[in-house]
Amino acid sequence: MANNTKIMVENLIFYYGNDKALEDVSMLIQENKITALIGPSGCGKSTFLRVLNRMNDLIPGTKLKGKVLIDGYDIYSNTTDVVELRKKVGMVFQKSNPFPKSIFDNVAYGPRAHGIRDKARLTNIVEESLEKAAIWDEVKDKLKQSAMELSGGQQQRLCIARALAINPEIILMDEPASALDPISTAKIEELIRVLKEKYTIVIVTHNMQQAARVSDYTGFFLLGELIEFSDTNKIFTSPQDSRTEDYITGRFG
Amino acid sequence: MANNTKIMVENLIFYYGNDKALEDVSMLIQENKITALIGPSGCGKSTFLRVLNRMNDLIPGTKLKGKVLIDGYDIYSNTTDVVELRKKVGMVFQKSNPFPKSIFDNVAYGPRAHGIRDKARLTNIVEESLEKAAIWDEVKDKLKQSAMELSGGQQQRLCIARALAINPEIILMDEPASALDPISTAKIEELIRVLKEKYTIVIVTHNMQQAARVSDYTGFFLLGELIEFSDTNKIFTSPQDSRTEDYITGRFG
Amino acid sequence: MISRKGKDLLIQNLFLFFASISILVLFLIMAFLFKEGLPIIEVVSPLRFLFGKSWYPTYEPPEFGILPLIMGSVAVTLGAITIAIPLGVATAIYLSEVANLRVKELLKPVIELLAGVPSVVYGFFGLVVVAPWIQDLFDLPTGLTALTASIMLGIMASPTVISISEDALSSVPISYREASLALGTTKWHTAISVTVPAALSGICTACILGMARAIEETMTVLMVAGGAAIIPTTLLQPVRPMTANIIAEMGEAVHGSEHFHALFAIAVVLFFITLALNLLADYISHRFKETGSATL
Amino acid sequence: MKRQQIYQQVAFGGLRLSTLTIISVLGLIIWFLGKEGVSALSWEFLTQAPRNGMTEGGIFPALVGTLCLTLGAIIFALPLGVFAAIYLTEYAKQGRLVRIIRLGINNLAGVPSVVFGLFGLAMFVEYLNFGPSILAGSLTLGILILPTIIRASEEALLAIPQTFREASLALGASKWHTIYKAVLPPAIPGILTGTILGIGRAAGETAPIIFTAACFYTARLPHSIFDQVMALPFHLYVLATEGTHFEKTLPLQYGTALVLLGLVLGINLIAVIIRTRLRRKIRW
Amino acid sequence: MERHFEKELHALKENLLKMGALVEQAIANAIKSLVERDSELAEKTIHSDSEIDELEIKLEEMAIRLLALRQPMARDLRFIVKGTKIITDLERMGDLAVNICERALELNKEPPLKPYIDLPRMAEKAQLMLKESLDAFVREDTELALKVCQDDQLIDDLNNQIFRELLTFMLEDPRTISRAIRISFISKYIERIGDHATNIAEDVIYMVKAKDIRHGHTD
Amino acid sequence: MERHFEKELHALKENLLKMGALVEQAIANAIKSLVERDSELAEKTIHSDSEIDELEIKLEEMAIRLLALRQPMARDLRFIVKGTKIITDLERMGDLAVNICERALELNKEPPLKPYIDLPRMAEKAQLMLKESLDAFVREDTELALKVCQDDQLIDDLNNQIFRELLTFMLEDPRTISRAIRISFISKYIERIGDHATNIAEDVIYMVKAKDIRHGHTD
Ligand SMILES: Nc1ncnc2c1ncn2[C@@H]1O[C@H](COP(=O)(O)OP(=O)(O)OP(=O)(O)O)[C@@H](O)[C@H]1O
Ligand SMILES: Nc1ncnc2c1ncn2[C@@H]1O[C@H](COP(=O)(O)OP(=O)(O)OP(=O)(O)O)[C@@H](O)[C@H]1O
Ligand SMILES: [Mg+2]
Ligand SMILES: [Mg+2]
Ligand SMILES: O=P([O-])([O-])[O-]
Repeated sequence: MANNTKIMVENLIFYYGNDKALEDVSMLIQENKITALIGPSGCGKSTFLRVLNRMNDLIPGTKLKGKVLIDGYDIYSNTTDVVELRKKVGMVFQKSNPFPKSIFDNVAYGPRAHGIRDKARLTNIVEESLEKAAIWDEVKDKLKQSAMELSGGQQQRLCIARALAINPEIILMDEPASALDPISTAKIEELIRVLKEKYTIVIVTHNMQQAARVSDYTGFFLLGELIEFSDTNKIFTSPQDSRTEDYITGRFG
Repeated sequence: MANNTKIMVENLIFYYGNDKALEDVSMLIQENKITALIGPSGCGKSTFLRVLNRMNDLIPGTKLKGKVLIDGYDIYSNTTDVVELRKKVGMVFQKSNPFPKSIFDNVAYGPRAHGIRDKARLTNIVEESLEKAAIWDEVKDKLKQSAMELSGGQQQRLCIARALAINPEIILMDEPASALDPISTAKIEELIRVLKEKYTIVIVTHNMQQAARVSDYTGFFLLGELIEFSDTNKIFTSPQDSRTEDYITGRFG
Repeated sequence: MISRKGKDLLIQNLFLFFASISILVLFLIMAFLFKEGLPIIEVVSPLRFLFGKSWYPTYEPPEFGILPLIMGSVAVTLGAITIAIPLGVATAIYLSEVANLRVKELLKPVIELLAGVPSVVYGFFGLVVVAPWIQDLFDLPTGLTALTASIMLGIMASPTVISISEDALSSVPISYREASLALGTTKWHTAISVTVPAALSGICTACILGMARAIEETMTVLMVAGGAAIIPTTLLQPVRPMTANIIAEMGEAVHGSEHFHALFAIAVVLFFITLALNLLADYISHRFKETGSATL
Repeated sequence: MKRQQIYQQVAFGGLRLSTLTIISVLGLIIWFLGKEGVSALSWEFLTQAPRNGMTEGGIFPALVGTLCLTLGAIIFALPLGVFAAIYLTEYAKQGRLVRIIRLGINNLAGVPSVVFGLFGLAMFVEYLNFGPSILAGSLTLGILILPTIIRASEEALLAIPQTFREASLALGASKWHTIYKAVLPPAIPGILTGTILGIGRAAGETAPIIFTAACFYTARLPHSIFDQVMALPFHLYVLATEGTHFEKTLPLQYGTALVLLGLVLGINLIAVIIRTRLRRKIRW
Repeated sequence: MERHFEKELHALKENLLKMGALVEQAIANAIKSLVERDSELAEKTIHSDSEIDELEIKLEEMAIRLLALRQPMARDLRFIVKGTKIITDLERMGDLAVNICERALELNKEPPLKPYIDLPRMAEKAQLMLKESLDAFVREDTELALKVCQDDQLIDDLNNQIFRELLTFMLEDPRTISRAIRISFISKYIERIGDHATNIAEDVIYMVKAKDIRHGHTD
Repeated sequence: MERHFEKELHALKENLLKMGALVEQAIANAIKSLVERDSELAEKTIHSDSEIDELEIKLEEMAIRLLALRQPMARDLRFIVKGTKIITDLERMGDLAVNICERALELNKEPPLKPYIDLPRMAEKAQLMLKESLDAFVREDTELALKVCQDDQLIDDLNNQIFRELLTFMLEDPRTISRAIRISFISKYIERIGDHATNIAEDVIYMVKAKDIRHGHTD
């Protein structure tokens, strides 16, 4: 598989009101790879992630400079259709947040919103997405049951299935396993690793071990700056920047 | 330092209503050591911990068989004064839960409840406790400020200070760092390690690495049973039970 | 000095004492209602009482059929909720989903304040402003009609509906909205397919409580509904809802008379209607609780 | 996709319109009463008794009466309500019984106020033989707002995170100390809000006092709690529905309505302000 | 689905075995080049040592990556740490095979001293030990590993025997000295190969039983 | 306050240095027992090897415990992994010192062959290399480590020179054969000691630069 740049971030600066949350960040995110973002609390990981599907639009008073290109198109240009963008760039949140609907309706939510009404086609999409999210076997007999009755780990995989159902190309995950027990976490991590064959994945985590385990590339943020970005292997065995080294060896702060 | 048994649990069985949550658990907890309890979600770690200071009394319909001796006294005998017991066995919770009062009043809460009114003495206790909890330097200039304005990690250390202020002998901690970022976590862990010189500490964590890092002894629970209890070193390098090995090497479930 | 344990026990019993008093008082109310209301059964069968078409308590022999009163209440209440529910729910959705934070923070407390306006003031307003206006508009002999009462009650009940619905909508976790938007949907789609369904039980509760507010309202209907104890065929007729009837006649009813008991019996009926509505609201809010929706 | 955007525009337009309607109607009522009533307001109006068969003069006795009744209701209901709430949430064993009691209380909060009036009449006026009086009226109003206060206090107490109780108990504090020092302080705003809303309700109620406390007219101020009094809401009702001098007393009616409205809204406003103030200070 | 980590562990194991096979082959070829006086083979064997060296580096990097990225514990950890030791042993055995080849090249330039009998036997034994130690490693078979440890004595005995024999040769005919010394070196190399196989076997026992048996340690 | 982990890392380092010092001493004593024909010292040195062996086990356990309990990353991880390798090297050097002593004991039973000149020089060089490699390790000094790697050539040369010299001896007088062979073994042992020091130096370079320089690898 050739290494293609899927997302290109150039000199990104981001403000909340007058507070600079990101400072001149440039990053190339590769297609079909897992890119992990690590760093201490408040360093701007989530902000960066949410810039990529313009979820930050929801917060009033934010300002952005620089460029974010996905497949070469500037997603912050005036002509960008945000709704289309978000169909292409799925997102999974820190706390699993299934809708209080049946498992089926949760996964079918996106496709339905985009106008798919045909029952057979929906069923197909739901089944496929649940399978991709490695949760089909656990729920296939209770698709009509409320999603709220699933365990935390299952809920999170359901949310991944829901994101997959709109057939995105990129999946953003903001600490998808931080609220889970180790066993569910292991399952999610395994799943993420499988998903990269079809999707480009960007994952925020404050668990360095997790970044080490799942990702191909890792970026280390500090106070809104991208300090180091490279091969995960390299970051964790021989980082170039001493601040990265300090952080991953636990000598920081 | 001689190894003295501080807490002795013998054939403990615990029920929530009709559900058995702990099954014939026996454990000797050493004085001035850190004992970590690990295991998958729902295995009874928190239940066991709360048995030790009778916080489970608050839940109606629970039943307990077996013996729990602290310093040789049966804490479940009819003559036990629960309030006295809890003065001796402090507790720190998973989510930091300072009272919505000033930092000073938070720490002074326990001593005041036990009848200490003398301002100078209270000030003394507060200062000492905050120092022991390694947070004095950060808050000494704002003792009157609300505790809710502290960061998560600071709040948790404040809660530890609050527990220390009643001068307990044993400190129970239920996942004290699970809601914190890695840097705050490291600070709490370092603190725990320092505290063991004066206190006997029992800590529940579902982070195996954390158990490995901080504790002297580790107990592995599974479905309410204590599968293995020994030297932390031993548990993590050469566990005796294959279920322990499976769990800590991530092959479980 | 008493021991700490003793002190704790003493305080606990003190609380028990006060709690018992207030609960006792509250149950006394029901006891009294039934004691004074039930004797009417000796005069008229419950069915005749409920479904009798004439209410002539002072005739000889008196007639105690409260159907006209019930129908009066029903007419006024239905009228009120057709105004209060659509407007109230729409406003609640606007406040929680569309309005920006500043507007919301301004309007929400204002609307809650208005929920406290005394009913006699609404009655007064209805009497001096709305009734003449209705009279002119429809060219009626009197402006004091079921419609006038409906309008006033509708206005009165809408703050209740708005306030409780908005609470329900706001307490739908923000994460649902984020999840929906992140799937590439519009705000409106998100509102109707995620937020409102999630808050549905809260909204239903709001509507039921709004309706209860209309049914139990006394002074307003007494002042603007017209007071005729007939079964209405249009909203433009005067009506005499149950509450208005009780208060209007209680002054004249001789203590211990059949009339007196009949009025208490109406109160019992009202009590059961409110009970039913409250149970319904309770049921709805419990029923959907685990789906994360907001309730009272 | 463009179609979705259009749907959204149309729908939002509808929502805006509804809000505008509601707000303007409610605004209209207040503006109207204000406009008409403000001309009647004067120092004399507030400090003098009605004269001339209540066609002239002020509303002083009614104002005093309302204050007496409200105060009496609070003195009776506040301690009872708060204590009952504390018992129910903190001490009582949570089970079927408490649930039934809670349901009963909830239900009474929704019972028509006229029913309370009937109860007051039967219980205090007749059975206990207080006659129509401040005492009977206060007790009736007190009972009327008791469910409101219990419910608001209970909600405030239940909203206190369980962790506060656990933290306090784990520090070896006794149960009472825990309630007094750890649970009650943060619950105060909620309890206070409920109480103040109750006060507003008591001040504005008419039906319960018609049979239990209010009289058409008395120029004299009450001397004891067994006196009958005038009350603002009843005064307004009487003026507005007494056909004979309706036109003549219209300014008085507007004035009374405005004073009553101002009194009740003022009380409620205090509740809102206190709540937002304290909420901001005490956060968890 | 199989865990990713296990796949990586598996890959490490596979590569270790591959390295083991290469080393075995190198030893066999070295002895063959000596016995059959095949200098070409010796050259080739020396040359192909770079493959083993590269594997060593690759494997060590794999192990470090696993340690850094996967935070292994317990058995997995012991496997990886002991793995890195085994890698070093194997690499060293590869070097010893090269040394044998070098001596063989030198010896092949001179007339044969005597037919080799004990030396090939010894080499065979050493190869067997290597093979068995790796088998024990793969199968986590402590009994086999123990056998390897015991077999080492045999090799030591053979080495001594060869040395004594060579001494006799030298004393009898000083012209044989330089050849005999070279042969004694080869014997020594093989003995060292046996030692390294023993190291591996000891590591296997530690890995499985989490017990150190080196230096006669028992508890 | 200093991090607990760093204390443990420090303890590991200290113990490694202690082990290095013991090995250095053992080598010095071995050579001394040879040169001064002091069999008692040789016996003592052989005996004290068990101390080194115990340290090896202890250090390896420390390293494994650190890996299991602290999940070190980056520099720390390289330090510990390379530490375990260095331990093995040191232990092996200790064994080689014992081997020298064994040969010395045998030689001391016979008349001296000739005064030792190159051998002590070589041994001194090897000791220096060990010392310097450990210094480099402690100070994370790659330049010093590189020097050690270069110095190895010197030892190799001396070894060859000694071997040629001994060959002459043997050819001249076959009675010296068994002694000469023993001495050549000792020379070989010292050469190996130098090799192990070089290994340590290479490990230091890898540890500091995260770059493998073994087998002439560069990228
Ligand atoms: N909605 C917001 N309004 C204002 N400032 C914000 C907002 N969200 C985040 N920030 C600020 O921006 C900075 C970066 O926040 P961000 O949430 O991206 O951090 P993070 O790296 O995701 O941290 P964490 O690990 O705690 O989630 C922080 O200083 C934070 O206080
Ligand atoms: N209050 C309760 N009432 C009834 N069952 C309970 C209660 N608390 C816990 N349990 C049950 O007891 C078992 C043990 O629970 P416990 O909270 O001790 O687990 P845990 O090991 O602490 O898990 P976690 O890591 O998720 O905190 C679980 O099966 C749980 O469902
Ligand atoms: Mg974040
Ligand atoms: Mg728990
Ligand atoms: O004042 P009321 O609610 O009884 O009309």
